[in-house]
Amino acid sequence: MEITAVPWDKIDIEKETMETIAGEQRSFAQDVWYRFKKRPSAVAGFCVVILLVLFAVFGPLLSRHTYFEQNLAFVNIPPFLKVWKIEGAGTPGSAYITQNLKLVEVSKDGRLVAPIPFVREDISKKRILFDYSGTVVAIDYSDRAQGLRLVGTDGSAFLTKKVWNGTYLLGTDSLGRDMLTRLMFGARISLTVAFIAAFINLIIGILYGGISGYLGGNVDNAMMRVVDVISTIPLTLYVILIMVILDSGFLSIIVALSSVYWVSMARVVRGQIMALKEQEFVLAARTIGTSPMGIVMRHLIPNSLGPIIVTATMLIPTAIFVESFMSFIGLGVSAPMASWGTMCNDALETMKSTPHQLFAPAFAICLTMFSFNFIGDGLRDALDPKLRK
Amino acid sequence: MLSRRKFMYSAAAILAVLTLFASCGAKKVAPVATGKIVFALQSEPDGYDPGITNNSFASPFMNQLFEGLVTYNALGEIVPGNAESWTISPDGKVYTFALRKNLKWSNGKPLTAKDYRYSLMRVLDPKTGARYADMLTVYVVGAEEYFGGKGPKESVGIKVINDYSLQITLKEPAPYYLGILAMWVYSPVNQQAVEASPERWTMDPATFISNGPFKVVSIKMGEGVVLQKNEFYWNADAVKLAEINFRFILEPATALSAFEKGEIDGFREVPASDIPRLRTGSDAFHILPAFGTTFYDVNTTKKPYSDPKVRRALALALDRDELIDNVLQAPSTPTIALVAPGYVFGGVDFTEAHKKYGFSSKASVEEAKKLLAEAGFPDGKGFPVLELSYYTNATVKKMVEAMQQMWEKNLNIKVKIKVQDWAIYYAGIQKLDYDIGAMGWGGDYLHPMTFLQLFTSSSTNNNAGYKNPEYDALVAKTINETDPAKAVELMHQVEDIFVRDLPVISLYSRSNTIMVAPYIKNWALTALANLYFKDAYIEKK
Amino acid sequence: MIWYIAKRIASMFATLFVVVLLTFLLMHSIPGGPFTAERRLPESVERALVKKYKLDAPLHVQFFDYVKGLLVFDLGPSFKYEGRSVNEFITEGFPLSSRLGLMSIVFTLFLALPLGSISAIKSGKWQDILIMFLATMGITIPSFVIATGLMYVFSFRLGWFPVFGVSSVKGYILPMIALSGYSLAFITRLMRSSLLEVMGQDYIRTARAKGLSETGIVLKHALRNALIPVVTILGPTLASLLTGSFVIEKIFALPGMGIHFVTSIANRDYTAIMGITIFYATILVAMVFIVDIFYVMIDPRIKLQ
Amino acid sequence: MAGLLEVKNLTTSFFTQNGEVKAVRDISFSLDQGEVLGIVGESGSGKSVTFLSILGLLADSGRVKGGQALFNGKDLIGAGKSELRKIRGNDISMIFQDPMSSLNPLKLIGAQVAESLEIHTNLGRAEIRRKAIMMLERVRIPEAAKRYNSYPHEFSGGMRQRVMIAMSLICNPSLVIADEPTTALDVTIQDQILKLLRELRRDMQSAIVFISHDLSVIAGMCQRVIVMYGGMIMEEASIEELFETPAHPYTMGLLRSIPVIDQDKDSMLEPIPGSPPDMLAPPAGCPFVVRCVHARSICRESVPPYNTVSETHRSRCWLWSSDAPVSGNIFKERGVARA
Amino acid sequence: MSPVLEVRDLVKRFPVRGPGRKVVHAVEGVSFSMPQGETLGLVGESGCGKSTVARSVMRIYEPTSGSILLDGEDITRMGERELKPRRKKIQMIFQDPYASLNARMKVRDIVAEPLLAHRVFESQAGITEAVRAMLEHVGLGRQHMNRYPHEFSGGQRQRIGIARALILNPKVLICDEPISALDVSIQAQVVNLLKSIQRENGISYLFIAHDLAMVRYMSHSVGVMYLGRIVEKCESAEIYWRPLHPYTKGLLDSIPSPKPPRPGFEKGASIEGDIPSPISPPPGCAFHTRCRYVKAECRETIPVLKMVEAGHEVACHLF
Repeated sequence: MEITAVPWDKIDIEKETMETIAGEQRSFAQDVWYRFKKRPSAVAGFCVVILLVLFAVFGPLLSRHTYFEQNLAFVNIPPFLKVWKIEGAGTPGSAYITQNLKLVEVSKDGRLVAPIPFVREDISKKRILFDYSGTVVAIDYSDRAQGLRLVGTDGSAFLTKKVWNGTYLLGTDSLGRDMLTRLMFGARISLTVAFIAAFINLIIGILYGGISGYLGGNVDNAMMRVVDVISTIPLTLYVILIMVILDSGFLSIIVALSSVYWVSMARVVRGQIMALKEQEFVLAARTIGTSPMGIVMRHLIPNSLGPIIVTATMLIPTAIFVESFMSFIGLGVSAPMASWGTMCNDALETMKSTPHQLFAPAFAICLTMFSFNFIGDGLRDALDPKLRK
Repeated sequence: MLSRRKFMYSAAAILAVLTLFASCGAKKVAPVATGKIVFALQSEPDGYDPGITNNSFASPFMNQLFEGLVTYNALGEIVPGNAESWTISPDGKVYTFALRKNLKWSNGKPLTAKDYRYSLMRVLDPKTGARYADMLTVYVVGAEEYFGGKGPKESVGIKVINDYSLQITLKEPAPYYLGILAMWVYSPVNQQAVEASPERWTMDPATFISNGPFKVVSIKMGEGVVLQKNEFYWNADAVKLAEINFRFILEPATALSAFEKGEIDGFREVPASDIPRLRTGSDAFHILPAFGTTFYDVNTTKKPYSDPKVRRALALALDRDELIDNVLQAPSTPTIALVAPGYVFGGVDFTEAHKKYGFSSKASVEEAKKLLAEAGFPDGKGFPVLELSYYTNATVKKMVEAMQQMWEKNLNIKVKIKVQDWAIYYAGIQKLDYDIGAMGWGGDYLHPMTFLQLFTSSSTNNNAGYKNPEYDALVAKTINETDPAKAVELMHQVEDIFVRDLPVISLYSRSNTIMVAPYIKNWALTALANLYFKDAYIEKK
Repeated sequence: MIWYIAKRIASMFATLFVVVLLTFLLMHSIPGGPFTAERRLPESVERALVKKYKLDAPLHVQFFDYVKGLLVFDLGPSFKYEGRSVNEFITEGFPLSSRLGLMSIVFTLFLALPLGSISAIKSGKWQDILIMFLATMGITIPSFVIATGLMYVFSFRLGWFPVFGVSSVKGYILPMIALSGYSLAFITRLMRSSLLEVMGQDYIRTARAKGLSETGIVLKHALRNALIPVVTILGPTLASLLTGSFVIEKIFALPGMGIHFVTSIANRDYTAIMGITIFYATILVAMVFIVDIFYVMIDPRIKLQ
Repeated sequence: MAGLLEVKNLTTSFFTQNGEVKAVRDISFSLDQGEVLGIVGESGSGKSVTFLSILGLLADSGRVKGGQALFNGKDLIGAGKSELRKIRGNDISMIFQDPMSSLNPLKLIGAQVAESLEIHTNLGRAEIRRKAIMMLERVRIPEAAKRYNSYPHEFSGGMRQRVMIAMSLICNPSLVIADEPTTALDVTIQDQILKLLRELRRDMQSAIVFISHDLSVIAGMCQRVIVMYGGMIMEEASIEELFETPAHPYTMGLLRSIPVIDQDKDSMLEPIPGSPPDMLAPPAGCPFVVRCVHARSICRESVPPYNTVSETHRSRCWLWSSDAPVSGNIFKERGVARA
Repeated sequence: MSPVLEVRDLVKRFPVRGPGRKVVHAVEGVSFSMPQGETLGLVGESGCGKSTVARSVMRIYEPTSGSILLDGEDITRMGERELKPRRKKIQMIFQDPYASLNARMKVRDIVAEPLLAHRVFESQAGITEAVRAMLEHVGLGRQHMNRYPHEFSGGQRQRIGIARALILNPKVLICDEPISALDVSIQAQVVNLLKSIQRENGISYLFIAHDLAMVRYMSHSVGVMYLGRIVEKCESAEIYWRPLHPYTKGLLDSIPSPKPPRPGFEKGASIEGDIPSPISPPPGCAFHTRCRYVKAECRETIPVLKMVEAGHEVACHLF
């Protein structure tokens, strides 16, 4: 090895360099974000939630329809249409047989034009006749094996093809309203309710659990018994009571949701506080003379933030779900407004005949729940102090 | 052009006739006497004691297990039941029944007029808790006093003349009293069984003694009730089904799936959205007229709904065709009047007279607007926000949302929808704490009076707060009218007042839907939703 | 030990008493009574009924009467179902619900424990991703959708199972799966995270250092430790599974007791509401208690104190 | 005689979310049959990781990046999992630091001791039990037969560590790696355990690697010592050489920074300044460079080679390089002086 | 001169959850006094109650009985409000450099917390300046102020803990095993820092450790604790040269020699057996179960601490 004289110079180590901390400075939030980013599923969940919020906020502005405008001529139209190509008439065109056995004219690009006038039903031939611009066409239900067919005057069936609904991208509901637009408005309600409810639960849970955990002993015992009792009494009882006191609407959903679900949050917070309050940094704060309030707010809560945030994230899908149940028994937003949950409930009964009405909001709920679950999982890891350097 | 809906209706009528033909033919073909069927019911009744319950879910049981003095045939006509014949005094107040001589309980013991008196007196005992007690107290002499503890037992107008003769005396003549007599509250109960276990005799097949074509052999809460042919029924020879298994299936979609898979032989209350498909795709599906009307109560004590013009405007602004065809999707007849079709007098249905109201099933927007303007709300200006209440029910929800849009669009008023759980909703309606609320009425007996009496000032079911002495007087006059023809005339006058004042907004007359496997013949579903299997049989598949 | 059990039982009764009191008060403060039915009853009839069921007595008298009955396990007569006692709601409905619940919990554990373990052992691999995806679905998809979907595919389309009822053993299969959905998914996830945590413990490294195979490590060392958190949530899970589910029982037309949770409230069947709630609460505290005792069996460190 | 274990250029890293932690960097050493080798170093110096790497017991994020570990001539780094498993617990066994967490809390003591025998021998149940009880007796557990059926939480810390020792010795391994076996114990208990180990050593043929951060613990146990710092071997010497003529500034600092019991109270201790290196981004040259009072420019640039001090003594310090100037060089000046 | 801190007959018992009203006898009658500017060392094995003494003195635990006099004032039963101003005089540093700093706070905020709690400064600038000066004092710079604790090494973190304790300029500093979690090469940094601070400020230390050598080196006088009691107390030089209590002797013998043993030389016999549980301490002298010189008397009577020679107290029936 070639070694010159220079390398043997003595070097002075300065105090500064010895105490240098390597690496860029990262705040707590940056650190969490840094680790959160490393989970693709969590980032995907986060992106989906952002998209959902954008969808809820800006979607309706782009829509041609409103959430309340009914078109009773076009009820229960699915997003995919099986259209029959009418030929031999003066103007050839295509038509769609609706769920309640009506005929709707459909343009080439799948837009719904107008209902085709009904003429009469021929019960002996098992046909329902319609007048398509002068030509008689009929829905034929004589052959059970083949199901419904659209036939011309000669009794032969027209050809069919599948088209995407050009007027209502996700079809219509049972009152002929645009599913897509309703879905966007539903997102506003569901997400708002969920966020607010989660937030209120967070506050109540932190306060209750914090007090219970910090004080400990008999106070804690008593407070936890209350929590036990609350989680034993059926939810429906409270909900009906709240419905009576408050009238249905936004406020009552939130009150109802907040009155029950803080319980799990309180348990989590209490557990965290109990574990943390014997930690040395808390003892240190006590010996310094920091007030109990300061200890809770500055030391205990920030350090139990991980599980708290994860629980709150998981509360959001629960809230969306429970909201649908409450809407059903009458606590929800008033019609024609609808949340995803109410849309699901409305479609439940007609699931067999109009599955698209259930599918769209159910998919939206599942997607949201999935996203929040993934975000929750991601946050759990990102906030886990064990994984910190 | 015949509207589709009306067509459906006639189709249903044809079906009913066909059913009748089938029953005629039945006598020639020897039926299978050992048939067993499984029939699904949507809900469990709150009880099986005919003296106590008024629950419509009890109807299938009451109709198979008990038979009163009179009963219905497949066409919905009143025919002799336990009574062979009867006479009515000229003043229309005294009914004397001649009971059949071969009446027996399902345990083989004889059934006599004494049993009838015991059963009816039991209904009048407040301790029994009979929900239908008013079906006696309103009509039978001395009954109200006795029930209220103010009169002696002896003065109640129910008298046993001998074992086979029973006499009932009414306060006033009621031309439709036979219809009331056909209600199950007038069915006999077995004194021995009841007194041995007053609360629970219907809970155990061993003590559940009945007198109808069938008897109970098994009863399981939440699951179902199994009936078997009652060999002691006076007309047991005509009963061809050996067993009926009534199963409770709360979810209509489940019942439909079970039916389509052949696990059950029939069920009531077909899901509306499946009706178009079933109508064209299944020969088990039947639509039959029902003696019921769906209407929306209007709070006539509250401004501006106290103004008949406002009520009329609201009634006319609705497009009933759209509501029925596209929203409800169940075949029904649009109406503005109260009485549902089904009561036929002199070969003419009572509702034929509705034509004179010149009512259109489409919305009459211009007229409605005009009326609203006359009431002081030109173009809806100044009209308060209308609160449209309903109870938790998916179908009603669709209806009110559609109505909301129609009113808002056609009358330019604001409508707010309010939903509540039934118990709260109904309590609010009764307290007149509402604007407009979903309601309806299914007839107790096949006579227009079951509807027309609703809106007298004293009616407990007059939830509209409607008080009109003219109306009350005419109803009273009708009750006292012994001549049926005159009574019909009077009733038309009553309904004229109704249509003039419109205390409620009628939407449509209902229909009953039922799925019954095609191999089951000769069953009957009357307009009062009484389901009878006493003549049914199974044709070999 | 005895001292502990006695203390626990005492606190169980205290909790139950508060539940009884609160439910009673809540129930009486919501409008609508048990006699609000399809049509309005004539006043005289309603008065007679109120008298018959002693609803005209002052509230505290009603409450103490109720508690007196409770002490001899008499939950009173149903106000809605003529002739039924609330005890009957339970004796008629609970056997089926509990049978189904037991099957569900067995099914759940039978699947969730291996699936969660596989997921943990194959952490980050495709098996883990697949299982966790399914488990997340199980949590997110509501039970009515699962139930209806199962019924449509396996009963309606394929005809493998009856659409409704439990007249044969086959009838239990679909309700059992639908009922298990959520807990299956939840316990799978819990098992995974718990096993992952255990696998990082020092004693697992000790076992590895002994030359034990990975399978041996999981089976002999990790599994029992990982089960502890699972056991914790088993109490409430058991209680809710055993007492039945409204949705599942409604969809599969099962005469269980889950249905009463909702219908009794809609009916304002006061005694039924009380009875069902108390029964559930009792099962819940009992299950939690049993699970605590079970705890001692798997974890020698815990002494009942 | 061929070495029992020969480690060549072993390099191990952990891949964490924050980057690669170079825990062990290119270390080589060997161990003879029956020898007792001490490994000294601070936390994070890579002393435990070295042996976990050899036995394939690294956590999921750890990976051996290169090198060999020849055990009786067979390379353990490249060995298959099942091959390694046969060796672990049988030929090479480990004693871990924390006897509380290293014992399965839900399994009986006896079962845990017997487990190695179950894995590696075909003995019958009764025989295994008998041997396990014998082993427990050998580590001085009173009433061993009775205590066989106890759970770890019923034992005190010292007893638990005895159980760990019993576990590691039951298959008569040719190498025992004791990873800080007394760190978690009180002084009096530590003394008992050390005594026990010394006694057992006399009857056993096993070689022992004794890992500790405490030089005085090593002093009483080992024949040879390796000093590690920043994932590297800094110095390797016989025990006497290390204490008498430490040949690395780090070792020297270490010896000077702890008070002896009869330390003069008014004298200040001489701490090593600064903090241990961040193993995510260790210095390019000698890992000790930033804290070394004798550092030269070259120390910053390149890693020093192993320099021979004596036959049994090598040091990884540039100052021992043949090219290193004598003037101002503590080692050479001293060496000159001694010579 | 009166002592800055005096502890008299301190007793602390913790109830054990469960039946039988069992208690942990953590501290059973500990007395000592600390003169200004000196260090009292407390040494003992885990579970001997030394940390409980520290925490009781700090009033983290409520003493069961006994009294604590700070600067002549009895603070044993003072309420938190009353106590707060006195807390400025007595501060504490903790064992675990990781657990004792709030991971969610920046170093500046951690060190500033006592200033905020006692409203020492009105302005933020004043606080920042005080924190900067204090950090410099413990060898950390301005560039560290906005960092989070997890970015520091154990030694640095312990210095942050010292900065926090010293910023109120206390008279007494309780050091509860301040170095036992640190690496060997770092321990000396902290010890030297503490020593130099004492030299400058005349602060008194209660220095708690299990390392007898370190305690002796740090302290002016040393107390040896065993199962909640001080069994020997003397000047720190004495403890090594003339240990009297059998336990102290055993402890000294247990310390591994920092030099390799000469061949054939076996260390003196150390203490056999385990430390008894503080829930049911043995009757009489707690050490009798492990003592080589046990007499009948030892099993029955608890020996009291008595002055055997000038400045040397011991609690043993042998004396």
